[in-house]
Amino acid sequence: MSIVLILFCVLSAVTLATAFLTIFSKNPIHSAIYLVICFFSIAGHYLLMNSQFLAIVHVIVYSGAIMILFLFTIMLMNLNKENEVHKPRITRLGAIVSFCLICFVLILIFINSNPIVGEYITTGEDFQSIKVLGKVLLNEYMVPFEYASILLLVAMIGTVLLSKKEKLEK
Amino acid sequence: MNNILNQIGIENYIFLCVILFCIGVFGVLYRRNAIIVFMSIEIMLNAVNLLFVAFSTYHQDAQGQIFVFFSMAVAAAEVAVGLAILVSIFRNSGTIDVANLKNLKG
Amino acid sequence: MDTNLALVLLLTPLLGFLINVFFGKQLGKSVSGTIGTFTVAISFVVSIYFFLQINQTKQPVTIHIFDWITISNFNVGFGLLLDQLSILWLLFVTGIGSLIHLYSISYMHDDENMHKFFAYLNLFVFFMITLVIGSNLLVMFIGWEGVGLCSYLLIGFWHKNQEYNDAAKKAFIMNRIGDLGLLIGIFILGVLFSTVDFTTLKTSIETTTTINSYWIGTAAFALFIGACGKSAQIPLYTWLPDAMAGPTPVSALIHAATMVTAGIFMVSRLNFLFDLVPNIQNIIAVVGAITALVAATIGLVQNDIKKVLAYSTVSQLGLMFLALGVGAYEVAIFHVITHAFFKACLFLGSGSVIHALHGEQDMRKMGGLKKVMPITYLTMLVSSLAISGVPLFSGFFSKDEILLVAFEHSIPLWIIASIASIMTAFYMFRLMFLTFFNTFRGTEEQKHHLHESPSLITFPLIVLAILATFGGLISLPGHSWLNDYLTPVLPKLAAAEHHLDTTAYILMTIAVIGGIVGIVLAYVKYNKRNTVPVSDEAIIGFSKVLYNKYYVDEAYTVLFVNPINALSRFFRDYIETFISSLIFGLGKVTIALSAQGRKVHNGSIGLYLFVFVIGICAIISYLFLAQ
Amino acid sequence: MNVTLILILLLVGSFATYLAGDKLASKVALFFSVLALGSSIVLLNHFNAGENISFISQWITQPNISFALKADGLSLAMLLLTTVLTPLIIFSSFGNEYKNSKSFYALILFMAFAMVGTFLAADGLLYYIFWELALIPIYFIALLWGNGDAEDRKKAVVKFFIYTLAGSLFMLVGFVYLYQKAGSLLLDDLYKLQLSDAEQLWIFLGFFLAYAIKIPIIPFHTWQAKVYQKAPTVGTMLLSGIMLKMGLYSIIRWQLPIAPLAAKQYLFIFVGLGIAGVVYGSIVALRQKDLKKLLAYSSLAHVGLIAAATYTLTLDGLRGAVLQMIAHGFVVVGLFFAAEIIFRRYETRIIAEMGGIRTQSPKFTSMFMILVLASVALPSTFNFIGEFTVLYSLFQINIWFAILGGTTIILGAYYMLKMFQHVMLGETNKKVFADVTISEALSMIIIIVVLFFFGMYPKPITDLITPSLENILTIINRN
Repeated sequence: MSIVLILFCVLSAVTLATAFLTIFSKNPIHSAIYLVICFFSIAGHYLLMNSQFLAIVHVIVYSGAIMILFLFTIMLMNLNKENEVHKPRITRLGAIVSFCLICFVLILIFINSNPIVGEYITTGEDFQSIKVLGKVLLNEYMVPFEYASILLLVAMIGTVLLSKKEKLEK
Repeated sequence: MNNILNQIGIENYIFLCVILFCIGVFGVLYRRNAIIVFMSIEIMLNAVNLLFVAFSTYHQDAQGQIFVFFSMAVAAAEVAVGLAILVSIFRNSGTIDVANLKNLKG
Repeated sequence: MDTNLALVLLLTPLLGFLINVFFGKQLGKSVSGTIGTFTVAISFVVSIYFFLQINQTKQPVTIHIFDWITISNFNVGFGLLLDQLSILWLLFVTGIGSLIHLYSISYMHDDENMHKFFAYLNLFVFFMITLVIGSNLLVMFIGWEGVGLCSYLLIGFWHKNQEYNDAAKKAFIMNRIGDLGLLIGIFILGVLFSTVDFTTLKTSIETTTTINSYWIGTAAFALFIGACGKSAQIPLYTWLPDAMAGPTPVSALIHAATMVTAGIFMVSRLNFLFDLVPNIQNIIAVVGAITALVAATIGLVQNDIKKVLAYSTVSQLGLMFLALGVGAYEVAIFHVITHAFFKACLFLGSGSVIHALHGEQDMRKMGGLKKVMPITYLTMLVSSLAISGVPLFSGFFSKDEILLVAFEHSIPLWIIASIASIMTAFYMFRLMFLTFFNTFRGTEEQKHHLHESPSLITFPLIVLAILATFGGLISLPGHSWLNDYLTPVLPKLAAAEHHLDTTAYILMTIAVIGGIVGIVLAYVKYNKRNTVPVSDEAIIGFSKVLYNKYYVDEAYTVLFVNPINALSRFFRDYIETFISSLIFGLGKVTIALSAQGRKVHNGSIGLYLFVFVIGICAIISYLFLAQ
Repeated sequence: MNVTLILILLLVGSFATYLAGDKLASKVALFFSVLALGSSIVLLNHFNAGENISFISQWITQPNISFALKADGLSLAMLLLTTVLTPLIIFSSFGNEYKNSKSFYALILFMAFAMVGTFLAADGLLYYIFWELALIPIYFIALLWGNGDAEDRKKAVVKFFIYTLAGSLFMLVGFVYLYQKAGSLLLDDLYKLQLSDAEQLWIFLGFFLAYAIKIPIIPFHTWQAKVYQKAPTVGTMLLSGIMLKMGLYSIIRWQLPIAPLAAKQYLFIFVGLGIAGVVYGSIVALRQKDLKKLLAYSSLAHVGLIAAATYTLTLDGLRGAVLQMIAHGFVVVGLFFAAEIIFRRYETRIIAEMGGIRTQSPKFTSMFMILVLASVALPSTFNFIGEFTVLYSLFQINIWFAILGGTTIILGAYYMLKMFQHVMLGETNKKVFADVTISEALSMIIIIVVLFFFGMYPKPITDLITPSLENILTIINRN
């Protein structure tokens, strides 16, 4: 077992555990905290694969922006009390069944399609430095990139409109 | 660390992502709190992102990572709008329990 | 030249119709009446021209005006055929037509819609001319239906009275039943011979070696049904008595002299066809004879002066069909002509009487008019003598020939026909005695206003009476001008011998005696004993059956009209609803299914997502694992 | 110059009418419809001069769909019927006030556009699109501007819409199957297709359902009477005058040539259905209390006869059917217009409440009489030509068909004259009947003139349609 593998195992364990805890915590704030940890561990995975830029962006966007949004929302709604009624047994059973089913199906597919994946060859070529990413992003993916910016703008406007308090109708 | 996948193996990443994704699905189905449902969706998105990156590395190609960027942008927008919607739903009905949001009933 | 003249002949009455329709009201009554009469008179003059011409040339004139209908195996042109037969018909149609137009100027003078009356009359003459001179069956059919239409319009001329309208409608529909038969006949001929043109039809029938007698028979029968409708034969005769609802000139022109003879015209026109199928000819003869008898018996007890004449017309038409059935077309045509004269005269005379009595038609309220209306009386007397077959009057010759040919063909038919003609003599003189003899039985006020009709009315009467007297001269037994004239169109005539033998004389005597017996009986009963027919309620026994026309109308109502109406109501109320509910039922099934289906859509996001996940699993499994 | 011109004109006209505003809408619509009429006459001249006025261009590559408009004699005859009747119908509506008239007239023109498209289309999908497109405007016209109780009307109109739409779906299925087979939906490609007996039968039935509902042939007619009654008269005219001819035209153009074997094999059944419609419609019409319903059933009887004639697969049948379609189009428009004229004055459609109009307006009575007579196929009217040819073709199949079909001339006369008697004749009505206005009279006179002219001289139309019908017949008899 190499260090890398151990690191991977640890990170994976953390990821899966926090993901589970996110779902199972009764307090939404706890969920959010677990989710942050989960995201950090995923960032760790990115680092493990040598994509530092992505890792950083991930931390900024997810752990920074999105999680803050979550937390703010939770607080806005004053949801920290554990008031959620438990789902009926049949629903939980359904959830577990579908969880198992989709796991099973996806893994089965993966095993079945193993040969299609192909060989892993490392050429040593630089493919994920900021420089390369920037070039690809702003050359080949110029237009989608612009669209993404428009999307964000629209989302921003939409959010503002949605969360503005409507005046009471006369 | 250029040949990291030699040591870990792409299969492990795939397993990890599949399980992570399924946890997300499970969360969506299991919880009634809309915010938690949202979080589950984020988990699913991240599972996919992770797989993208893994394969990007596997194929030594930047395009997978570019996709992750876009996916992040979309996720950010989605979360912003989605949470705004949740807030306004909460304002209107005083709850974010998905079991109570039954207006789609035919 | 001929073409133009023929068009003048055809279109002048149409022009008169158009003028009267569009400008009649502005022109005033006398002018519109004059125009109406004049246009028909022009046609009459042109007819005379053609008559003179054909007497010299002996060649029929055929005129093709334009292509009309295209059928897969033949074309139908709008063409005219002026041969001996059609010119003969033209002569009396336009001739009597002009007289009746003249008569109507005075008769209809009090009616506010006089211009319309003349318009319709002109239109009728136009269609009648079309019927007569059409060169093929379809052009004839235009006229055929056209005269039916005019008959409809004129019967219902006083359209405020719904009973008259009913009578008009009945006439049109019964005619239409016949028309369907005629159409079917045309179809059969069209399919068999690929032509409906009279001339070519004749040549193809004559040249065809293998005659499909089944289809020819069917065709002849179908055509005969058409003739039945138009010429009021059993079973389609009931419209004609009802048609008396129209103004009297109409009854004279359409329902006595011209239109009702269209059936005879058609059969004579297609004589070459009917000659091929003796079975159908027998049917025609029998139907004719029975019609003659049945109508005569009904005529015996009718009290409405026009109804008597109407049944007399039906009866006479029956005799004509009898003649047609035994193949004596020229005899039938002869009787058509003489009948046109005396029956038109009788109708116009009865019109004159009705006019004098301000619309009274019941003979029980007439009587003693002889002195007040001498001209009317005399002319009607002459005509009655003619129709009764008193020697030297026109009807004697024609009717006698019919009896003769009937006798040659079959004795039972002769007996029936003879009885019918004795009855004719009886009821005609019953009419005469009740109307003109003894004392007046109407109200005092009517008596006050009694007067002889003006000269415009009496003049046509006199002309027609003269014709009724001497009309018989055109076909004297043994030396018949008419037969010579018609030989080109009736080829059998040339072969037939015409001589008077002893049988003929005996038969003639019997007929004359029969006629005189009828007259004497009527004289004894209605003049000598001065019997007046009892009121409607008091009629009993068989005469009640007769008075009610054997209840045929009622029977038709029960047998055909009511069932159809009941069926209609049944279809409307039940079948329609049933089909409709079937369709709605389909909709309801869908709604019921969807009501079950919508239970799934209960709005629970959890359930949706669950199904969604399962679905995704299924699709993925199918796509990746099913190979 | 080709036939797209007319489509463009009508479409542009529709938009222009909408934009012209409520006041001008009717005039603009009339202008464009007359323009379309003019250009269709010009096109007819070009066609008669031997010019090719069809149009074809690739539209969608995958699937292989073309924008193909075929103008042969048959299509042109139907095109002319549409373009002549549309201005007449628009003109006849001038006596009425419609709220939101810009949409109303725009819809009329749009419907004319769709119907012209249906008559011209030579590609299955294009044809199908036009076919369905024509349904939308009439749905709104009947629903929004109709008369009677709103709930009742909605029920009737929605039934009609769903019913016809459902029928058409079977046709679509047929087309999908044909596309699988032929790889294109071009008319000519479909004509070349060799299908087995069973395939033909199914295609035939699918098409039949669509057409039988549209025409309608019994027992698929239950939508008809109610919709005719509830729709505004303009809508009724469009429906009965032109739209149901779409179904009859389509039988000749699409159904018979594509599935001739089935047509031949089951000839008696389908001719019999048509004839049954004749008898049934005539009998039901006898006892109708509502004038428009009576006319609806009479229309059912007449189109039954036409449908029967088309299924005889004889030249006479097809030709008679087309002639009768045109004649019936004119007559039925005239009759419904007459009903509308009475409604404008008496505010009723119940026959029992009418009567005695003849003394009040002799002019109107004469015109109505002529229309009634034309409707019962009096010789010298156009309808006689059609009916004669149709019955002749039925006779060629079987004499009993001709006799049963011929009952229409008896029963038709019965119910029409009965109706005429109770509507027009009798004692003068107490209600006031103002004499017909000039514009009302004008529409009627145009119809009457057309009926009489072609009744005496049908040759132009016969010459126009015969070659194309002969073509279709050769295609039908290709096996």
